[in-house]
Amino acid sequence: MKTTVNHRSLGGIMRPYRVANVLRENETTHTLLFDGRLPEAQPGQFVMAWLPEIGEKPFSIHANIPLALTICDVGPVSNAMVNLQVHDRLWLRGPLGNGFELKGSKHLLVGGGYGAAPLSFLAEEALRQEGEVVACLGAKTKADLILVDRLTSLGCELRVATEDGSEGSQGLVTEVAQEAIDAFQPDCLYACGPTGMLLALADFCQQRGLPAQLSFEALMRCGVGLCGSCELPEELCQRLGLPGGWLVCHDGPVAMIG
Amino acid sequence: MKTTVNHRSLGGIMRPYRVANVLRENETTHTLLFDGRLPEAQPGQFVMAWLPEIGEKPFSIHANIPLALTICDVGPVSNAMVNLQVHDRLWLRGPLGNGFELKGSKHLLVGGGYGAAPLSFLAEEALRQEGEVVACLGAKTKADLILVDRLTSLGCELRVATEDGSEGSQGLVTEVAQEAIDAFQPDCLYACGPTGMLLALADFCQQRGLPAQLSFEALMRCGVGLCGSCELPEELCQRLGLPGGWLVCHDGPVAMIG
Amino acid sequence: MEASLAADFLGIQMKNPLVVASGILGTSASVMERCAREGAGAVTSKSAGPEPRTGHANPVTLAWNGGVINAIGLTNPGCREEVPLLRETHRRLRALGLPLFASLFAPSVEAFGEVARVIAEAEPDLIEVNISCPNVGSEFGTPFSATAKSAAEVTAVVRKAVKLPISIKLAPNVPEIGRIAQAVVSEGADAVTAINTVPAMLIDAYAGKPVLKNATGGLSGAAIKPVALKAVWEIAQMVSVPIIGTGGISCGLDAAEMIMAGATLVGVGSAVALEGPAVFSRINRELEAFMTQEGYPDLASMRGKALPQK
Amino acid sequence: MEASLAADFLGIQMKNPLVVASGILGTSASVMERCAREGAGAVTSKSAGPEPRTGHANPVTLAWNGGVINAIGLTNPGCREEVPLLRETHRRLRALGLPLFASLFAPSVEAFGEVARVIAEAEPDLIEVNISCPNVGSEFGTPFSATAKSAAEVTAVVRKAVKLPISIKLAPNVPEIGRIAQAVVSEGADAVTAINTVPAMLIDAYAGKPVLKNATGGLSGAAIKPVALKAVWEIAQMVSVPIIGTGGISCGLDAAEMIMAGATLVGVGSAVALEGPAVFSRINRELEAFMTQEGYPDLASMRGKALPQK
Ligand SMILES: Cc1cc2nc3c(=O)[nH]c(=O)nc-3n(C[C@H](O)[C@H](O)[C@H](O)COP(=O)(O)OP(=O)(O)OC[C@H]3O[C@@H](n4cnc5c(N)ncnc54)[C@H](O)[C@@H]3O)c2cc1C
Ligand SMILES: Cc1cc2nc3c(=O)[nH]c(=O)nc-3n(C[C@H](O)[C@H](O)[C@H](O)COP(=O)(O)OP(=O)(O)OC[C@H]3O[C@@H](n4cnc5c(N)ncnc54)[C@H](O)[C@@H]3O)c2cc1C
Ligand SMILES: Cc1cc2nc3c(=O)[nH]c(=O)nc-3n(C[C@H](O)[C@H](O)[C@H](O)COP(=O)(O)O)c2cc1C
Ligand SMILES: Cc1cc2nc3c(=O)[nH]c(=O)nc-3n(C[C@H](O)[C@H](O)[C@H](O)COP(=O)(O)O)c2cc1C
Ligand code: FES
Ligand code: FES
Repeated sequence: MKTTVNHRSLGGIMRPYRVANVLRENETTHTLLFDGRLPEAQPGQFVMAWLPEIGEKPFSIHANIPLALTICDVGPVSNAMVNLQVHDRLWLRGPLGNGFELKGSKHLLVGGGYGAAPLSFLAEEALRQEGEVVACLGAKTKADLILVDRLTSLGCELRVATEDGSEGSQGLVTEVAQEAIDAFQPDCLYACGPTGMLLALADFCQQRGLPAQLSFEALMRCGVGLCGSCELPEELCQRLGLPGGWLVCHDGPVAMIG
Repeated sequence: MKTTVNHRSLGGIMRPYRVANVLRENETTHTLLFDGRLPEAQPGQFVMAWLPEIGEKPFSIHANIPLALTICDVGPVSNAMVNLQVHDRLWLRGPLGNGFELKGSKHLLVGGGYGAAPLSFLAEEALRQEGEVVACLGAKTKADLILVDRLTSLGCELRVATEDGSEGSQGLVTEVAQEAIDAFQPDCLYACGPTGMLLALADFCQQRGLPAQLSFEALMRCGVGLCGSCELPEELCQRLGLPGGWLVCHDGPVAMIG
Repeated sequence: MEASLAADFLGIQMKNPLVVASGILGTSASVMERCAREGAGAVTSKSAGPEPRTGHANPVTLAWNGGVINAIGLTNPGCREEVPLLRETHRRLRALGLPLFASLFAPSVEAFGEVARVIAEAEPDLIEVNISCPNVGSEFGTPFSATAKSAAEVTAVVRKAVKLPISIKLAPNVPEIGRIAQAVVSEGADAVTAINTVPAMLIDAYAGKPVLKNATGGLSGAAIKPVALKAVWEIAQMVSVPIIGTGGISCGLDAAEMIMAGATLVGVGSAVALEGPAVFSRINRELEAFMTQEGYPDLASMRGKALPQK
Repeated sequence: MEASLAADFLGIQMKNPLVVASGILGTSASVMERCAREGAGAVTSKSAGPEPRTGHANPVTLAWNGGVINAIGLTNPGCREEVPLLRETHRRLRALGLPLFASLFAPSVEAFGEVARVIAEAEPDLIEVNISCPNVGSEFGTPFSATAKSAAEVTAVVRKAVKLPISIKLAPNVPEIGRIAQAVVSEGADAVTAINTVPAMLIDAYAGKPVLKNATGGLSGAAIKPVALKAVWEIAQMVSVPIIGTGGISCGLDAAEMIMAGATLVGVGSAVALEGPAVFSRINRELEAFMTQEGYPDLASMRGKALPQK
């Protein structure tokens, strides 16, 4: 007759939060600050965010005190969220998934696009623990870069790459990251961004024997490990040395490699 | 969408305990000691005790570390429980109801029959808080008395009454209690026993302006304030100055008088 | 501006929409008066049947996952004994400005009419017809709430027997509760109460036995709120009579959700175990605070808000 | 002596009685293989229908009171795409010594036969016929599990279409699930799976809207265990085929209770959200410890213990 619901929460119920402030990161990306916080969120974890009659999508936690999400307008749901005004409501359930785990004291962070969002939360935590942080950010062009000032002001050493060279080095963020690995000799690499970027980093880290923590994206439906829709394709699991049937929402979003 | 189940528990689910020891108090009354304890039990609270295919009845908590119940064989359910052997199981839900609240430092305890059971728990607590305790116990005859030694060894001053005079004064425990009130000048009276005894004590305390805490019995079914079967009759409520619709399981079993 | 909790139910004016659900403390005038004093908007009496019943033996209620599972088994003094009890209760509630709803049950279609006639002597403000108790199946067979046909038959008989307003209390364990609501309304039900408890049981692994003496019982409380909301939401799309939405309500937000699903009144049962009858004033306080904060001036402005827009 | 968890289900030998419930991670060979490696005794694939379906839009699942409410809406690649997926899954499970149960659904009685014939090409060890999904009502109408008649019709058609063992999956929201079980068994069902989710919905008071995009969904997990136990307990008294008892099982004691209610196998769904597929090995460990401690040498010695003694 015992009830066992004490393991891991089921993601909790949807709770309404109010937008307390909106920061415009660039033309398509806004950071929403809320009037509350989540219970015990770790950098790397995510929430499912809902707008009634519009939809529900996953977003990385950018900060928790106060709670912040950085949302890039790529489609109907994210568009409605980017357009939220101060005092509007957004409903969240979470935190979901695992988080990054800081290893050692020299941390290399690599972000592509809005992948910078969870890394900013992680950088804050790493610096609080008196670690050294080098952050590499990449984007197509200068206008797409986000959180550069935020990461710099936190105290990270920043390295930026744009594909068109409009800011920082010209090229991909993976190249800048490779240079940083050689120069900085980090204890661990933490990355969030497009799958291609993550795979390139995984290969490189595996060659160097550098542990890597890579935050993946996938189509999320339940967000709690029931529906199977966020499974990482088996080929990817094999390539990364992950067990088959790896679920981004439950086992991830952060994959621990090496 | 908020779930509010954080007020007062619903009595919890039935949990099996094992009998660790049986103390024979007298021919019909046994104290069962168990292999566990209840979460945060107060003297005066009770449990609902179940034996599969036999039944479920309320019993006062006699002690909680380890958990003990003192059960008098008066019918089919209590009979089966009195006959439990070491290692047998008994299922309990609780603690239920309110408890006694120690007031001041001079405590007068009055028990009739197995009413001594919760008083022993209360005496323990009062003495732990360095109060002074006088306990009056009553029964038909010497063989019916229980917990005399237990209360004495705890450090209570004991006054005993039997109807046939086979132990202590001859007469009712209410008479001994009245004498004790005059001699001991307690800050509060705590009583458990037959309704007649409780009412007599209530009248006497009201006359003297002495606060009284009286633990009532009633037919219990749900034990959690839903079914109405344990309501104290309205005349009794009026006589005792309790609001109408007073429920022994939810508002009691202890009624605070004066 | 403070929101108003005033409810109009079949022309009966109530201070607030909270109804003490049948079977919850509806056993005496004094305990029903207490619920009234502690904030309920209306009180339903414990279901009364043709003859006195002691109900099932203990255990009759167990906590489950924030809710309760019960098999009280319709303990009641019989409808003839019930009449003076209801009269006295009514007298006291009237003094406090509250209506009395009288619940009844019976083992056969015809007996429903007879019991209703007896109960009507007490002139309650509403007769609630309990055709959905899951705890007497072994004696009475499948509840009449099981099919639209049997539910309608009972309704027709009670409708003929009494002039008072009647509400039919429906069971959740049917494929389409909305169709059953339609059937009872078409036979003259003035209102619908939904839901009764969800048939269920607990087994204790160590005992190897069902825990309730009656083996099976009915689930209520928080665990069933989503089931009750769905039932009311469905019924509200099928009928236009008022609904007493009952099941799992334990806070002001719950009550608001139930009204948004289409309920006119909100029944509260198991939540009474959380803190006693004081639960009614708390729920009212929370509901009023919610309405004031969200700008709902009254219950009508909130009712049915979660229904599909036409 | 250590208790044995070995189960014999329709002649299929299983290492333990735990079955991954349909719709839970049954979407790919790799994820089903994972469940097998993490301790399940059998795996059920996600229900497949005649055509590919994307299912409902998000939100599709919400936590509720230790359980889950979902309206996934039968997302699946369609039965023809499903066959190679099942074949590959079967190959992998066979290597691990596990049977594969293939779930299917269809919008009409005839279509059930057609889908079953397609799925049978993959030669799963059991075909589970889902006639009870509450989440496609707006498209498909009332589930076939609603009445003994429609449930029997589907069974007869599937029975004719395939030689493989079939289990019919029943819904809890019926007045008498035991009678429906009887009807499907009399049409040739080799087993019965009970229960599917309990129709339910959540409303958010602040939004004034249902939270699931589909408005209504099905309740599962801890909140419904007592409903599932009662269903299985009732079915076990009406039929003698094995039962896959499913609903709210999240620990070894739960599994023991389900077997005592009469189940031969135990489905586990929502509890996977608590800790991932590792939940299967934990439940097995707890079940074995319980059996060893309480002196049950095997599952058979425990089965039906809570049923009325004849
Ligand atoms: C764990 C996790 C964390 C996430 N964190 C964030 C975050 O912090 N900030 C954030 O903005 N998004 C984040 N996302 C992605 C976010 O969920 C999607 O951007 C969002 O779902 C888009 O929804 P939509 O309905 O607006 O657009 P959709 O209709 O879902 O997509 C519109 C179009 O954009 C494409 N698209 C979707 N995502 C991207 C993308 N990333 N880049 C380019 N095209 C895309 C789609 O394929 C589609 O063609 C995260 C996703 C996951 C799984
Ligand atoms: C809050 C509370 C605390 C209690 N604490 C204790 C306790 O610590 N120890 C304990 O032994 N009992 C206690 N009781 C009483 C106990 O619940 C009953 O003794 C028990 O229910 C008897 O059950 P039964 O089935 O054995 O007998 P029943 O069949 O219920 O009763 C058999 C007969 O005995 C009569 N009877 C019932 N109770 C008594 C009584 N007290 N004295 C004389 N005759 C009686 C009945 O009227 C009936 O005629 C308590 C009751 C309440 C409400
Ligand atoms: C202990 C108990 C006794 C009940 N007795 C009755 C009854 O006599 N008649 C009736 O119609 N419903 C009865 N019910 C059902 C309730 O009125 C209500 O419909 C159900 O409990 C759901 O509401 P809740 O979740 O707020 O408890 C009873 C419920 C409980 C918990
Ligand atoms: C997310 C989710 C998806 C489901 N999908 C299906 C399905 O496709 N087919 C089916 O027969 N049952 C489906 N079910 C029902 C489960 O198989 C199971 O019967 C129900 O959830 C009760 O078990 P549980 O309490 O262990 O979850 C689904 C349940 C959940 C929670
Ligand atoms: S989103 Fe459902 S399993 Fe990950
Ligand atoms: S025993 Fe049910 S109200 Fe007290």
